[in-house]
Amino acid sequence: MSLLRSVARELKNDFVGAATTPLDLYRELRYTAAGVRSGEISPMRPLKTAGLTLGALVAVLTLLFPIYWILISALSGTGGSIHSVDGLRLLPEKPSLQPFIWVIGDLILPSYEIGLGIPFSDSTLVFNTPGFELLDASDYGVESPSGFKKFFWNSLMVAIPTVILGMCLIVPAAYALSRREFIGRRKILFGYVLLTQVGGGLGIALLIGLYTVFVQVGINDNKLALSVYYAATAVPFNTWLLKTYMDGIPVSYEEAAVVDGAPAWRVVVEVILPLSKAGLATVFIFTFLTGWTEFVVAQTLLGTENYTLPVGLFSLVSEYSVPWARFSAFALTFASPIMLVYLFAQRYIEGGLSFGGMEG
Amino acid sequence: MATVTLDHLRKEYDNGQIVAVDDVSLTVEDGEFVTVVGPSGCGKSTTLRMIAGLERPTDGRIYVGNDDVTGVHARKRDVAMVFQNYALYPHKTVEQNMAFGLRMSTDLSKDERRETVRETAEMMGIEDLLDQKPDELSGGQKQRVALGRAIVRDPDVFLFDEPLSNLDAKLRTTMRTEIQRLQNELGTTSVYVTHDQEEAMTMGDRIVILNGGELQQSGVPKEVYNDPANEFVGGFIGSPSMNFLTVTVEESGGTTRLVGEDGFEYGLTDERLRNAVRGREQVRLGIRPEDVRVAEPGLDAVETTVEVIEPVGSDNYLHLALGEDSIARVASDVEPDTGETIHVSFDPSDLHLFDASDGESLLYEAERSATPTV
Amino acid sequence: MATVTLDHLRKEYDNGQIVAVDDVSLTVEDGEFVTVVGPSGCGKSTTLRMIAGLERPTDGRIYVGNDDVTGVHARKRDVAMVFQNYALYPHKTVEQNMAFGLRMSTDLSKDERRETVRETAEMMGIEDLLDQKPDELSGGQKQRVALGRAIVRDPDVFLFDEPLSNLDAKLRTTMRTEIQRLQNELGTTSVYVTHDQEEAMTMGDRIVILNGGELQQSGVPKEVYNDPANEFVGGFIGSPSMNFLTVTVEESGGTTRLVGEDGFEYGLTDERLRNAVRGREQVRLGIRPEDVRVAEPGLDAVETTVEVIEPVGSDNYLHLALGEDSIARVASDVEPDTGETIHVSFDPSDLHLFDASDGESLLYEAERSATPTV
Amino acid sequence: ASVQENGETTTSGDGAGTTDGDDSTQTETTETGPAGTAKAWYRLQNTELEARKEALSQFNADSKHTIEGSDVSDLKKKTTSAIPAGQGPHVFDWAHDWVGDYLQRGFVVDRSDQLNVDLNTFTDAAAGAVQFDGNVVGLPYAAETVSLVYNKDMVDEPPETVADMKSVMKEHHDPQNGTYGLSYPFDPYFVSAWAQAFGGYYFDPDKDPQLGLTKSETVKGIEFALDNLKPYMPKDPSYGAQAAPFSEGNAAFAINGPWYLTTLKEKGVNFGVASLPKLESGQPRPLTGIQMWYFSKAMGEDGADTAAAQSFVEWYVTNEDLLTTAAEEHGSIPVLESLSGSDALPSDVQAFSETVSQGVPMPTHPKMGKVWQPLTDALTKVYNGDAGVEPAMKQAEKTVRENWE
Amino acid sequence: MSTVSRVAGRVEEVPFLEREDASLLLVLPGLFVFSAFMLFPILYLLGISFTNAEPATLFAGDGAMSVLTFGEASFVGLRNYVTILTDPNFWNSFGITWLFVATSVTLKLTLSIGVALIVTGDRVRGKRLMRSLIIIPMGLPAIFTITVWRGIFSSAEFGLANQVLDALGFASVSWLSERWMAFLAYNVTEAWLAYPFMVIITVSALQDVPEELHEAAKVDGAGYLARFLHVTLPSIKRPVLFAAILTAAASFQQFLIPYVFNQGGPARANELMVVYGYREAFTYFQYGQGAAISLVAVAFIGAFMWLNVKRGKLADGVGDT
Ligand SMILES: Nc1ncnc2c1ncn2[C@@H]1O[C@H](COP(=O)(O)OP(=O)(O)OP(=O)(O)O)[C@@H](O)[C@H]1O
Ligand SMILES: Nc1ncnc2c1ncn2[C@@H]1O[C@H](COP(=O)(O)OP(=O)(O)OP(=O)(O)O)[C@@H](O)[C@H]1O
Ligand SMILES: [Mg+2]
Ligand SMILES: [Mg+2]
Repeated sequence: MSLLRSVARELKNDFVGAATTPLDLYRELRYTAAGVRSGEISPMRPLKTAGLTLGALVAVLTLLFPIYWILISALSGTGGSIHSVDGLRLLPEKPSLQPFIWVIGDLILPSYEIGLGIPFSDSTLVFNTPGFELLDASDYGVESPSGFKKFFWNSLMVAIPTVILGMCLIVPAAYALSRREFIGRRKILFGYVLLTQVGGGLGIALLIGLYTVFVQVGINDNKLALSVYYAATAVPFNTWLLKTYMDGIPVSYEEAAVVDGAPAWRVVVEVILPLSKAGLATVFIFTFLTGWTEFVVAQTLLGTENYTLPVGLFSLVSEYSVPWARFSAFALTFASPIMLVYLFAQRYIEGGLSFGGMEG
Repeated sequence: MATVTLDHLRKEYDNGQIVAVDDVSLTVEDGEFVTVVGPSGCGKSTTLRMIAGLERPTDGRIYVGNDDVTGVHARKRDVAMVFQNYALYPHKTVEQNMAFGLRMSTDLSKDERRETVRETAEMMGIEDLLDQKPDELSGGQKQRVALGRAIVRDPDVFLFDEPLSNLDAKLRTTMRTEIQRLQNELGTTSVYVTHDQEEAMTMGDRIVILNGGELQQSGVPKEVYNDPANEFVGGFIGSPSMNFLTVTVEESGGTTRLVGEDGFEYGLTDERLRNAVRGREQVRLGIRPEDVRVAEPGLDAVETTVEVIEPVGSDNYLHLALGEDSIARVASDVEPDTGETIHVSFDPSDLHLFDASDGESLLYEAERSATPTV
Repeated sequence: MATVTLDHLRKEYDNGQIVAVDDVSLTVEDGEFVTVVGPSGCGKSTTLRMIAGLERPTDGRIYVGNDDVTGVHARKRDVAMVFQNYALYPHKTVEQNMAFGLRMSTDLSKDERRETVRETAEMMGIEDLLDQKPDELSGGQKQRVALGRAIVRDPDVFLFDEPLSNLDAKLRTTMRTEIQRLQNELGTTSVYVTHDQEEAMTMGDRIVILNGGELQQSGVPKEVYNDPANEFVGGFIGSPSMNFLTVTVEESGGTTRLVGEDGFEYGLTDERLRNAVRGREQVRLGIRPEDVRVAEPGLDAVETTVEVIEPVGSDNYLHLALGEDSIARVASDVEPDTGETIHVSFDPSDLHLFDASDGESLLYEAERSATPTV
Repeated sequence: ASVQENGETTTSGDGAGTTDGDDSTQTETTETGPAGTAKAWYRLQNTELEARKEALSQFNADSKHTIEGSDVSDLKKKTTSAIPAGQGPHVFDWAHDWVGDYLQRGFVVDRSDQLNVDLNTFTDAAAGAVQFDGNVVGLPYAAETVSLVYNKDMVDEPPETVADMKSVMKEHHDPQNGTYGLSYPFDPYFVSAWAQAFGGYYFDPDKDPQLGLTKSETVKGIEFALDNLKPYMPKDPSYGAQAAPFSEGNAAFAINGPWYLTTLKEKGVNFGVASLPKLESGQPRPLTGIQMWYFSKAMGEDGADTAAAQSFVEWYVTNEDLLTTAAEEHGSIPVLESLSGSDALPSDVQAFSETVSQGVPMPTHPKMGKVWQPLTDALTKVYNGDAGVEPAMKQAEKTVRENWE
Repeated sequence: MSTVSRVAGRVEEVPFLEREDASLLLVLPGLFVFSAFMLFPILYLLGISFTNAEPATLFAGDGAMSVLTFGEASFVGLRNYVTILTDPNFWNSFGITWLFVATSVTLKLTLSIGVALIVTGDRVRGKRLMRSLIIIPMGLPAIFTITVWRGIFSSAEFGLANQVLDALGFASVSWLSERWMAFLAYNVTEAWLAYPFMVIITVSALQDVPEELHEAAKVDGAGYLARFLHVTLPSIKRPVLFAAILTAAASFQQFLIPYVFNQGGPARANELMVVYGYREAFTYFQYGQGAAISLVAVAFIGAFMWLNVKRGKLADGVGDT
């Protein structure tokens, strides 16, 4: 609970921080300007800052150019294409948000009737919640919007159990590996480091075997089973990552808690976990991403009704034609939550990935 | 409240390759404040951690009160520990930090806990900080909170592991007084580890000196100061350090003379001293800086040159060309020039004599047989 | 070798919201060893870092020798700096650490560098450590290497930022002497920052006291000790601290009396003191612990009770019920009981008087006009 | 049991609700026996999907049976993994080139004895395509092949001969300014028209040798395409790159299939379809694909579900209304004898239909599966100019033979 | 160093959480689930690799269970392995794969460190926002990005890469039909796919470099480049090395890029190991052989990781006691 509250607080701080950034920038500008005018600050300095910032911006934009290019095609009102004969184009042709609207579809919250029986009487209070019509796709000429919302829901239904299960497997293991000495500890650690990457490319032949097993057990086309699979693949890397992070937490906190009379599990819950926040956030994002972006296994195991977003994305592509505008719009919409999450979790992820325990 | 008894405690690390604590026996009386001092790596922390239950002794036993707690888990011992880096939980507020121990080790209700914490916080003068996080506190405030966290639990024993070493000089003196005041008020048995001999001297009812894992001496600070059991203790306690000279004993007829390298000569008249050196070829002579007096040339006076003069405001330290580096602490108005030749003398009762090979005090032995310490 | 001159130096952070250093002017003479002392956050490090070129002053200028180096990059200034945490390159051996500066700032060949490093290492007594990595060294050894790294470059100016604060008490004194010895030998202009006033006093040819970013006083340690410019300096320099009492000035006829709260009364006879307090209602009276003498009841003696007695071996500290917390430093054989009533007296020449509102010394002013410091 | 039973499929939601009322009135399928439920898989473009759903709900409404249709991406992988695991559909919709391979793997079953539809109702090519070794593993409903598409804004009349076409292409080909003569994906399927124009072939189980890659006629055909068409095409032989210029109105011609028309309509290209231009000797003979419903392994046993699946397929492939609509809306080329070549069909479809009649159905033999990849490699190589046609084909032939072993 | 030992050397007692060896129980669930999903398939693959399985045999037989007993495929011993190891294509693929690992890792490292330095620069404003932006590629499914890059590297004049070249005044390039151009295209794409992860790690590492070291070097007279070489690089070496090893393994197993671009072409010249295995298994339907190739690949990558992890002491840096 307090964890949630602290997350909320951090979020608030981030928002405030983000909101005051322009203000700070303005203050700096004013201060520098005043300094330059009075001759205290040589004009080279702000110029150098501006130049370097600009350089960085150019570098970042160059890196992101493919994304921008996708965006152009997503905003194109003419179906878009990544093959454009008409030369390098930096603005979309006949710009239109239609592809995005097609992706999102209607956003209509239907009105519900809520009846509240009043105790000891026969009467019922009836409320009608107002219906919200945020976006009606047909207003924009989109007749049959994509299945994005359904896929999104499916993806959530896969990703959430993946994260929950993954965390349940990873956190205790990471703790034990970081703080306890037991038989095989080093072997397991070593194995985990080895296995962090091996496996991804085992190939599709594997998949058939895997699928057959799933069918045998009767859990194919089951989102939960897929989650279990994802959680399993996420185990080695993330366990190792979290363990490394936990290594960086000073033992004295634990000792203080032990001397304070806390039993082991409370030490973990009250001290280790809150202090591993950054590591947990990183692991959280990585396990989430596992389930969110994986395509091949999901496509093999899931039936049409259970398609997750990546599979849904690829069901847009038919043998010969790619509807680029919609395809791109779909992909970008799909990636946007991750971007947002990262924007806010950035500090933690950068902290969580710092391999605190790795001494050089 | 309870006595703490360490009985031939030994702790080995790395399968016996490192002996951190070697056969230490000690009794801390109920309500006593014992300071443990020694150079870095001498085993102070290890000893303390064994009392806390954070390390398991390789050998020997630990008693709190009448209970043998050697095998008892740290969380079941009713001790509170203050760590060098405070070890305040950074994600909890001051109040939560202080209440944590109560939550874990007592059945108090939430309100009772809050009440208790509030009382202690008032006592420590940190009631305004209760809602803050440790990050937002200054060093001194953190230290107070760390103390408060220990006090609030009202434990049998307080353990302090260099709690002041991260504070700056001024703050350290303030907090020192504060801790003493608290201990007087609460009267809880306390073991206080420090590497600062001044802290150890001023704070402890009794002072325990460790070196290389072994107990060197334990006693009332003043006694230890005046009558160190060996050269190590003599040199370690007191600032500036005791001056040491290796001297040859020359007995001729009824007089005994101690002869040093740089033309140092000192005649022993005191019978006790003469007895102590009798039959020895070499001894180590120890004399505290404040016992070195600048004197007129004369029979007992030793001639030497001033190498450096160091003013510390209240006094001046004269570095003399005697032995390796001898210091005389003189009043701040005694200001010889560098290189000046002066004469110094010392009172026979201020002299310390140590065995030249093993450093044991030649005077302490005699005395100890009469009045055993601990 | 060079003088270092700071000319109305000012440093603002966070776009002027924090003023870390405020209008500091100071000249460090060629070969002089100046210590800068002050409480945490007073701007010591910032000042030092501006001299090193690691921070750029918001205002004011810095000269090394006759050159204005204010806008010169750190790496072009010929200064060497010793950092609090040593800042040794962890992946380089001791030798590489020491040679790095030579590699970067001189054209020496590899062999010459090796030779120079070896010479310096011998001077520092670390020639055996040359092939080790910093991780494998103890605190004292690291400190030596850090010093060696600075020395080997034979810079114009040495800068030290609390280089000893991570060492334990004993080691600190040893290293202190070592640094002094080196500086004597090399005669390089040095600025040494510390928060430990004793270190500042003993080491500095001159001591500079900062508070809140402002220069409070600068002068020879002894002068500063004896004649603090204001209450802050008086209280900061000296250990235990100067005792302060707020007293009312009562002038009646030819006598001037200072009257305090707890029945404290002291008659001023000295003309200089009487002039200083003339026309004032309240002043702050300062007296150093070693100037408080236990006396027989008498005309000038003040009656008070002993609250705590703290033995530090060489002396005893008596905590007296005067003002907030007054301390008398007395010989270790003066041992009144706690609670005992005693009489203390002080010499008029040991008295310090400060303005009750702004803390400026009432005596220093007078003197300064006669002999200006820096 | 299948897990999918729990989840409702896209179409049956509404369908199930409305069936009750209409059931008694509409009983086209007059079979006896219990009502069954069958799964049908297909992979369609967005536009066709609507029509397919429509057809399914129509069938479900008219019949006591229920068909659950799913649009499955990567149908090949899904069928390969699901069918052997017993999770496959009853019927699936794909071109006929899997017939031999899937039959051999046991993924599809012969139902020649149980059929209620006479294969003679289809064109010969179509009827032949659904069979292998005398096994009938499905029923055809459409044909597809590549034909000539021209931009009416750039070309007034579709060229009769390759020579005419070349002169038009020459006129419009100007890559510097982003215009091209021809949009033509260069792979075995698309190129087959020329490769087989002079009597060559890739693979024909009935000929000797079965593999015709190195036959001089085949080589000559490919060389013909390289010499006459490649100079007017973008440099990238891949489908996406080739399709782009024409669909943006920047190429005079395209050679492509009916599926391409959807894109063209979407992008507003003013196009026309014609049969492939003639040669001086020989005639372009493209490989044609027959769209068909396969009888999957799940139909190996008779039962209500199998009956459902079969009745659906039979209904679908013989439903003239449906097929005509498909032809009109999606350029689908009917293979019902009664519709094929009919003047009622739109002109685009007629043009394609004509090309189909010149074409050769793709071989269904499983060995064909191992020909495609080496052949593709060879064509890419010759297109890039890395090798002559003959050596490239030799190499390909060698690889194919090795893989056959 | 002694994180473990210190807590470990500590007292016993009842509840199992406080028992050292019982802590194994905390690790087992993860280990078990992982093994169930990853080790089983590897074993299955191992089984297939000793048979002559192909679709016709592997899926023959009744019931899905028969798939697990390899259908009607028969045991052929090491024949598949022999076939592979004597296939010149395999050795070509082997060589090009390692070359790809070497070049792509170098490229990735250079790119990521460069970008990381840029987005942590002292003088750069808006660093945080830039850092969030540049990780976007991580949120897109790889197959999508690769498809897009396939379009970028189209050999046609209007491929994006060619258009850029054109704008810069260069002639257009047949990217995917020239061996080394295609190889270059793979590398660029691979680097672009991997840089977000590498940049995050490098940025984290950079932020952990003690500022004091930089200052010491500045005072020592070191310029930007010298500081980068003598302070920054050594300080970030280990985390970056670790990331490099991970990403090397990813490069080694890259399938989608060569496959989507040109099936490892032109003419199988750039067929990375996994593509080679895929081609054997799926285009030529030699499941047995495909499995054997996959396993050989796994063995190589395993050995590679093992070596690096051992040599870089990555496993012990953390838990060495
Ligand atoms: N976990 C450990 N493993 C191995 N050796 C250890 C361990 N802990 C302490 N030691 C060794 O035991 C000896 C005593 O250590 P201890 O920490 O008790 O010293 P200390 O007196 O507290 O020193 P300091 O003043 O530096 O804190 C040292 O030599 C140290 O190296
Ligand atoms: N980079 C910075 N940004 C903002 N404020 C700073 C910065 N560096 C120092 N300050 C502020 O400037 C003031 C002086 O800092 P400085 O580090 O010089 O103090 P100090 O005397 O060295 O203290 P200490 O003894 O703790 O080292 C402090 O209030 C500090 O908070
Ligand atoms: Mg310790
Ligand atoms: Mg500082």
